[in-house]
Amino acid sequence: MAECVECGAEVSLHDNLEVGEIIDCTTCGAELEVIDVEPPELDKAPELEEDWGE
Amino acid sequence: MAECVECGAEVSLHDNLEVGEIIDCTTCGAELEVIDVEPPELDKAPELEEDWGE
Amino acid sequence: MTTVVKIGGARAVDPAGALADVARLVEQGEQVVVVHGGSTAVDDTLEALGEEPTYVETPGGVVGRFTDERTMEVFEMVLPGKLNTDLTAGLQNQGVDAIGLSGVDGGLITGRRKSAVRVVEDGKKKIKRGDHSGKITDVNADLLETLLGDDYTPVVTVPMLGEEKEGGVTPVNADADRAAAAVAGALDATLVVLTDVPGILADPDDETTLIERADDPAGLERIEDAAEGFMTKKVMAAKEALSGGSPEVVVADANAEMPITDAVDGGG
Amino acid sequence: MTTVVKIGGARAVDPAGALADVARLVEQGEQVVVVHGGSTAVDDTLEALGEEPTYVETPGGVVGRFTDERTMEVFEMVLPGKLNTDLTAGLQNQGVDAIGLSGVDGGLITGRRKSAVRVVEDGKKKIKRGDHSGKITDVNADLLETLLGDDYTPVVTVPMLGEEKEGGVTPVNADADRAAAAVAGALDATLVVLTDVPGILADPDDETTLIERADDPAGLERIEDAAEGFMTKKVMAAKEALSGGSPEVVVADANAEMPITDAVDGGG
Ligand SMILES: [Zn+2]
Ligand SMILES: [Zn+2]
Repeated sequence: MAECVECGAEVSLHDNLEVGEIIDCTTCGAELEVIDVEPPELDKAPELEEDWGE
Repeated sequence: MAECVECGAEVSLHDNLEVGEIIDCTTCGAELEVIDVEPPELDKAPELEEDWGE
Repeated sequence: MTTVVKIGGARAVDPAGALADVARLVEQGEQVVVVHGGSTAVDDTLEALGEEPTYVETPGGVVGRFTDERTMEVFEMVLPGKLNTDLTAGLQNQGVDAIGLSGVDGGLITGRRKSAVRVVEDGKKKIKRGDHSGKITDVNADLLETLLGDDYTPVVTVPMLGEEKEGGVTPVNADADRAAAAVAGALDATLVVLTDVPGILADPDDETTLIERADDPAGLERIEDAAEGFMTKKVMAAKEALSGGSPEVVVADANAEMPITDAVDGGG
Repeated sequence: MTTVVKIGGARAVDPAGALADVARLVEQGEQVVVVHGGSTAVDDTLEALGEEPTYVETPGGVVGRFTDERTMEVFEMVLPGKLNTDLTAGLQNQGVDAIGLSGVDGGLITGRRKSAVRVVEDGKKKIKRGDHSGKITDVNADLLETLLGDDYTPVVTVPMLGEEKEGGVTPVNADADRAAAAVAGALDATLVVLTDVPGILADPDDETTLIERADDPAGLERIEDAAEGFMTKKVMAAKEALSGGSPEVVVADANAEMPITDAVDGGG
């Protein structure tokens, strides 16, 4: 379990959590990025434009 | 044996002749490049400046 | 009039005919800027070095290269290194006074670096950090105009110069079609995109439905509806060129005999 | 006054201090052209690709690289590719509007291609063909002067553009010290050669016998007598710069804090 940085609600986390994974907060719908796994730490996932290179 | 392209003298060739090798004509002193080995063919070796790159 | 010609990189499009055509145009007094990519050659070199190219899928379904630090090194080796040098020498062999530049040189193509991308891996959404890519916002048109004015033919490639959020700049990956579009827009130049398909087919199964040129966003919309797969990238680039100031964008068959001359003359 | 600064390539000389010093000079309104090599990085990349660098010994005892077609490709990847792009971006990080060029670009450094070399192998004299090297005879000073006049700082490297006997041109290897000398001569510029040794010692075992600068062939002769090994190449280059039009050549310690400023100011 971890806390949503947007609404403060508890967010349930599945096993095999990976750094970088995006978890949706089921309470407020915020997209949360897994910053660390031991212990689990979440932050607001950045908005990123879809783009590409060569 | 092959013929010197400069003076026409016979030039004696050693075994294991390689393409690119330079042979001196013992008669006139010309530097002769081995152009082919079977059969042996000689040509005047080009003058080349000593130079280098990176 | 200035013409920006986007040619393929290594494998996809043999540039020999294109280079001869550039030489013909330059001979006639036309100002030409050549822009090239070379993604497949980057992959070939990565593999020759025993490394695996990394491709990621975005949530929107676009598959693109993830350019980590090592990939950026190889990118520099292949694009401004081997391909740009060979194309520049190839043009000089045709009597064109070509001058190779990457987007880094003189800040030719600049914009924000993007170091993180959203990807989908094993069905999971993720933020992947350490990417070296960027979004083009500026082109140093003065530099190109000075060189064109002195009768040089610039041969331009990526990387572009990426501005870091915390200040500083670094070479980053950008799509060569969009780089060509940005250059064409900045120079108010016609953009000719050479590909190995002869344009865009309104009906992909019917070659007689070829749509080849657009000179306004409305004409482009027709093409956009027809474009599929990798062609959507070309259409995106075309849109950027037109909105940037290009009077016309032509997608032309690189394997035609005089692909650029035909495209500029309005033939097809 | 224009200053041409020759810096090392990859491993030998860490260019960080040098780049900061270039930035300082440019900031003060000095016109600077940077020239770099990078032979060791070429060898590293050849090895990473599973290939062996080829060195040959000439009848005169000089050991030099034999640049076959594949080596030329890797040469392009490493010098105008990776090293030049990184140095250019590195200078831009210091606020310098740097623009990377190889000798191929705009015919910046041209001369006859040499495709054959005389070598000694297993005690035998041989002609080895297929070399990609060249002898510098011309520098496009106009191009450099235009860029300098527009406040760009050119970052120049090899290959040069080699003219084939049967016509046509191709990128070929040339010594970067001599390229720097040719550029300095063509611009009537002071040449500062940075190395990891602080100059030339009249007595190699006595650091107090340092000879560091020459402004005429006579002064150079003193240095020439003292120079040994790889330094003879630097002296050759210095001679070419002076006879080409440079007012002064300084060989300076790359590891000094302000190596170029010190050299230009006449310090040591
Ligand atoms: Zn929430
Ligand atoms: Zn003879």
